[in-house]
Amino acid sequence: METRLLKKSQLLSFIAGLMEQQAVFAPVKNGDFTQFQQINQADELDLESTHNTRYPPKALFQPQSEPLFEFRDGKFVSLLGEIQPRIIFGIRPCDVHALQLLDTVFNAEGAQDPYWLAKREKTTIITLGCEQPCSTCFCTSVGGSPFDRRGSDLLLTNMGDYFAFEVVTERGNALVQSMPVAADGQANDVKDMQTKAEASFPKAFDPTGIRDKLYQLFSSNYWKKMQESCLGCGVCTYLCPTCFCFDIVDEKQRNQRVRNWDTCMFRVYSQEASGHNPRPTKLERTRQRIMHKYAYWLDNINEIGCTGCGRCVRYCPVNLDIRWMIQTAQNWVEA
Amino acid sequence: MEHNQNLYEPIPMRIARVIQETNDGTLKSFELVFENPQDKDQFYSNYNVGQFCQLSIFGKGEAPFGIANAAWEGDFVRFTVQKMGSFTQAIHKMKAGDAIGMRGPLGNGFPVDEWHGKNLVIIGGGCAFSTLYALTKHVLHPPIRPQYNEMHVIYGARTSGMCIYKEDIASWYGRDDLKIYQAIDCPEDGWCYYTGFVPVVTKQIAPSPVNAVAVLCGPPAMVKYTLPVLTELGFAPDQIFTSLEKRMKCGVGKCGRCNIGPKYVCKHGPVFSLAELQELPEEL
Amino acid sequence: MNHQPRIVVFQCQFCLYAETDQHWMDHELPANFKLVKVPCSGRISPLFVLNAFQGGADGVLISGCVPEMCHYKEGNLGARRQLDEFSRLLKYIGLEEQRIRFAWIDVNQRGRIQQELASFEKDLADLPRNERLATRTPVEQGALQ
Amino acid sequence: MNNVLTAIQNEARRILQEGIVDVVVGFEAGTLQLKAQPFFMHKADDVDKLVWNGFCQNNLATYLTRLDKQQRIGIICRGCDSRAVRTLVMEHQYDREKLYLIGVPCTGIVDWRAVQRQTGEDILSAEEIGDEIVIATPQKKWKFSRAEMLHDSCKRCAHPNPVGVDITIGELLPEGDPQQAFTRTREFELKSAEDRYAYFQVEAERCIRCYACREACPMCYCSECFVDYTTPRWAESMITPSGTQAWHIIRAFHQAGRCVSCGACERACPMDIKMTYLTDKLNRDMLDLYGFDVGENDDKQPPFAAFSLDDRDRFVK
Repeated sequence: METRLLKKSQLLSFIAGLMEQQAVFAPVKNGDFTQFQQINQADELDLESTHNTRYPPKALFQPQSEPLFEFRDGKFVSLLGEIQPRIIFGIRPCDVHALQLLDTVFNAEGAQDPYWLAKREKTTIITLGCEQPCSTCFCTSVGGSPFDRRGSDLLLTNMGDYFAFEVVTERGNALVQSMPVAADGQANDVKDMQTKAEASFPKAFDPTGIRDKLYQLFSSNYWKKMQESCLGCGVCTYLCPTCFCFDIVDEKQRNQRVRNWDTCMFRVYSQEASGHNPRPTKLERTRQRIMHKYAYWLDNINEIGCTGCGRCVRYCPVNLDIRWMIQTAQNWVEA
Repeated sequence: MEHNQNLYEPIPMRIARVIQETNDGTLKSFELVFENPQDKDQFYSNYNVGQFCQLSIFGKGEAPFGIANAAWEGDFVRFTVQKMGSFTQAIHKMKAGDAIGMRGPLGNGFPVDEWHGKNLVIIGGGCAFSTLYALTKHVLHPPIRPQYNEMHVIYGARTSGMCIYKEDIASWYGRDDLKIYQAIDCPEDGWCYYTGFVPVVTKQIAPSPVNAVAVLCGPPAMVKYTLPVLTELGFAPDQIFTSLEKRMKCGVGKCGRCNIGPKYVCKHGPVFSLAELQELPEEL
Repeated sequence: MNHQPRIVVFQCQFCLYAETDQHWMDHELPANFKLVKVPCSGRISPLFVLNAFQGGADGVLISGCVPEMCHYKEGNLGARRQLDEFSRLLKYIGLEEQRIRFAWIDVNQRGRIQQELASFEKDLADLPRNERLATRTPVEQGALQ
Repeated sequence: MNNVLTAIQNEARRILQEGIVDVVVGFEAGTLQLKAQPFFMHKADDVDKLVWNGFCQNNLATYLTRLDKQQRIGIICRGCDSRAVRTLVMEHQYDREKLYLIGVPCTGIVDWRAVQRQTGEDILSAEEIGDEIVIATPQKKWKFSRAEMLHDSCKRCAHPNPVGVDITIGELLPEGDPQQAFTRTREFELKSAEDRYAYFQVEAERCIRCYACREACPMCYCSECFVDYTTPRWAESMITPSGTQAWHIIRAFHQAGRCVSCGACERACPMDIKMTYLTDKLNRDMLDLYGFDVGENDDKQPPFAAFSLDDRDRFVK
C-alpha cells in the first residue's frame, strides 16, 4: 500500500490528534530506561533511545498480574472489562512480531483467550522501524528484519527530517488520511534507506538446522556447560516479548483469581504436589527455555519463538548470551 | 467477535456423594452434579472417556483430575482424589451438598473409536486406575460392549485396604465378558487373588499382543517397569497407551508448564501412545 | 481521635494469664482485636508481623513470658532479639515504631493484659490509620505493572 | 593488573593440574563490552580464557550452594566473595576443607550502567587503563576516572582484601572503616518517615519479581524461599505494592548479620532497584549492638543465632 509523509516538526501534533480519539501508549523515559505507558501529553513520548524499552510491551496485552475473576456469592464473575480502543505508538518490529507469535497461543483455534483477544482487537499498532541496530539486536538472525511489516497497522521509517508512514492495514490507513502521499521518488528513498539499514544489522548466527541440532544435543554435555553460570532467575523470561507462561493464583484477601507471569526458570514452576519435578535442576530448566524457543516453536508453527530483541542478552545478570548459546550449539562437537 | 465462553471460568457444580474408597482415608471419590442443565448437556456432548477436568475451590486454586465415570452412568461426574497437597486436602474436607467449580472436559481422552474390534488389556495401579475404571465402565455398557473383543483388567494396589471401587470390581468377577486380575504388593491373610507388583503380575498373566492394545496408568515406577514387560510380551509401541500427569494451571495449552517437548499434556494428551512418547524428549 | 484501631495480638499460649484473663482473651475480645495464639513467642516470625500490617492492622502487640520464665527456657529471648530488629527495620522504612508493642506478662499479673491492650489502643488512636504497607490495591486492567 | 592476571592463571592452572580441586570458578570475557561471564574451569587448558578485571560483576560465592557438594572447588575471591564463602562455611553450606580460595585484593567493580548513562549503549570497546576507563563509541573516545564509575557498593566498600583465603595474589589494599560504609544509612535516617517510605515505595514499585536479586545473592540459598510458599502465602503473588514490598522487606531482613554488602543484588536487578540501604542498616545494627561485622572472623557467633538477657528491651513488664 501507499506511503505517506509527515514532517518531524508535525509529529507531536499528529500524536496529540490521535490522543483526542484514542488512548495512546508510547515509550516514556523512566529514569535510565524507557517503558511503554499511556501518555497524557504528546511530548512525553521518547523516540530518541536507540534501544528497546526495558519492560516488554507484551504486558499491554498480558499484564504481569491480571485479575481474571472475582469470587462473589460463591460464583466466579469475570473481570474482563470493556477495553477502549487504543494505539501503541513507537513499538519496534521485533516486539510486534512477538505479539503475532503469542496470538498462535492465546488465539489458538478452539481455545481463544478472551482477556488477550479483547485487548488485541482494540489495539492499533504503529511500529517504528529501526534505522540503527543496538549491540544486542539480532532480529535478522531469527527471520525478522528492522522494517518487518508483519503485525503492524502502520510502519514508520525515520528519514531524518520527516517520517514515512507505510500503510499496512486499513485500520492504519484510516489514521493517516490527512498526510500527503509520498511521490515515487520519495518512496524509493524510503526503500533505499530501509535496505541500507537492514544491511547494517549484524548476523549473530545462522539458524538453519538449529531445531535438529538441539534435539541431537538433548542429552549432551552441551547443556551442562550452558547451565553452569545460569543463576536461575527470571530476568530473561520476564523481559522476553515471546515468553507467555503464567500461573493462576487465588488471592483470597482480594477475593480474586489472578494470573501472573511465571517462568520455566523457577524450580517451583513444574514442581508437582507429590514432590516430583520433571525439571529438577537448572540444567533441565535452561534446556527447556532454549529448546522451547529454538525447537518446540519450530515444531508447532515452523517459526523460531525468539524475535531477537536482545533484552535477555542485555539484562542477564551473568551475561549468559542466548546468541552465544545458539552459536555454541551449532558448533558443538560432543567429546 | 463474541467471546461467549471464558476458557478459565469454572462451571458451578455440587457434590452429590462422597465415597471413602480406602481404609487409610487418603482416597475419596466425589460425585459432582451440574447446577445448570445447559452445562450438563455441553459437558456430555464433548466428553470422551480418558479426559480430565480442572476442579476449582476458591482460595485453593485449581487442580486436574481424571474423570472416573462413563457417560452412561448417570448425570454426574466422578473424580477419585488422593490427599496430597493443599487443594486435595481442602476437597477431602468437603461434604455432600458443598459447591465446587469445574472446568472441562479437557484433553484428548482415549482413542476408543480406533480400538473397535480389538482386545483391550487394561493395566492400572493405585488411584491412577480412575480413568481406566471409566474406560472399563464405558466398554461394559451393553450397546458399546460388542464393539470390542476380549477385555482383561489388571489392577494393583498396595494392600487390600487400598483397593478402590471395591464393590464394582468384586462384581466383575462374575462376568464372562471381562477378566479381572487384582493384585496387592505384599501377601495378606484372606487375599485370594494375585500378590506382587503390577509388572510381575502382568508377566505371569502374559496377555497376548495379537489384535490387542494395552492401556497403562499408574505411578511412574509402575509404568516404567511394566513397559519392558509389555514389549517383551510382543506389544508394539503403537499398541501401548498411557495417560500422563503434570503440574497444570490452565488446562488448555497456554500456561506452558505441562509440556513434554512441543506437546502439552493438557492439550495434546493426557493420553499418548508409547510410539508418540518415543518421539518426544525424555522429560517426564 | 476518631477511629478505632485494628490490632493483632500475638500471644504466647503459656505467658498468659490468670484463667479469667485467658477466658476474656479467648471469648470476649472486642471485634477490633484479632488474637493469634502461638506455642511460644519464639514462634513469632517477622513474617507474621508484616502480614498483619499488610492485612490492614494498625498495630501489633506481641506478648510473651517474662525473661527466665519461658516455657521453652529461652524462646522469648530469641524472639526479642529478632523482633526488636524487625521493628527497627520497619521504622527505618518509614513505619511508626509505636505500631509494634511488646509485653512481657507473667501469669500472676491478673488484669494486666486488658490494661496493656487499652493503653495500646489509645496510643494507636492518636496515630492516623496505618496506610503504609497496607496496600492491597487491585491492579488496573491493562495497566503496566 | 596483567601480572595479577597471570599469577591468578598460574595458580588456577596449578591447583587443577595437581588435582587439588575439580573445578575453579572465575570469569571469562563477556559477549558485551563492560561485562564478563562466570566461568567454570575443569581442565588446566580452560584457564587460558580466564579474565580478571573490573567488569567481573558477580559474587562467585553464589555458585557454591549450586555446585555438587562432593566437588572440591577453587574460587577466585575478592573481599566480598571471601566473606560470603566464610559465612556460608559458618552456616555449614560447604566444607571448608573442600575449598581452595585464591584471594585477590579488589579495586572495585565498574558499574556498566553508570558508564552507559554517559556514553550511550553503543560501545565498541572498553578498557581499564590504570586509574581510567577508556571507552570507544562510534562517535568518540571517552575517558572516565575509574573511581567515579565504580558500583555504589564498591565505593562504600570497607573490606577490599580477601579473608581466610589459601593464597593472596597482588598487593593488599588499605582497609576502610566499617562505620564509614554506613554513613548513607545514617543520613537516610534523618529523613522524615514520609520521605523514607516514599523512597521505599518508588523502588519497590518497579520490581517485576524475577528474583535476580535472590539468585545473585550468595546468602540466599534456601531450598524453598518464603515467597514461593503457597500454604501459607506470606507475600501476595502479584505485582502490587503489598506483594513487592513484602518481598523486599523480608528478603532484607533474612540478610541481617549475613549480608556481605557486595551489592550483587543491585547489579543483577534488571529494573535498577536499589535496596542495599536496607541490608546496610541491618548490618550496621548488628555491628553497633552485637559487635558483629559479617565475615570478619571464623569464631564469632552470628547475632541471630544467639541472644542474651542484656539485649535491648522494648518489652514492657
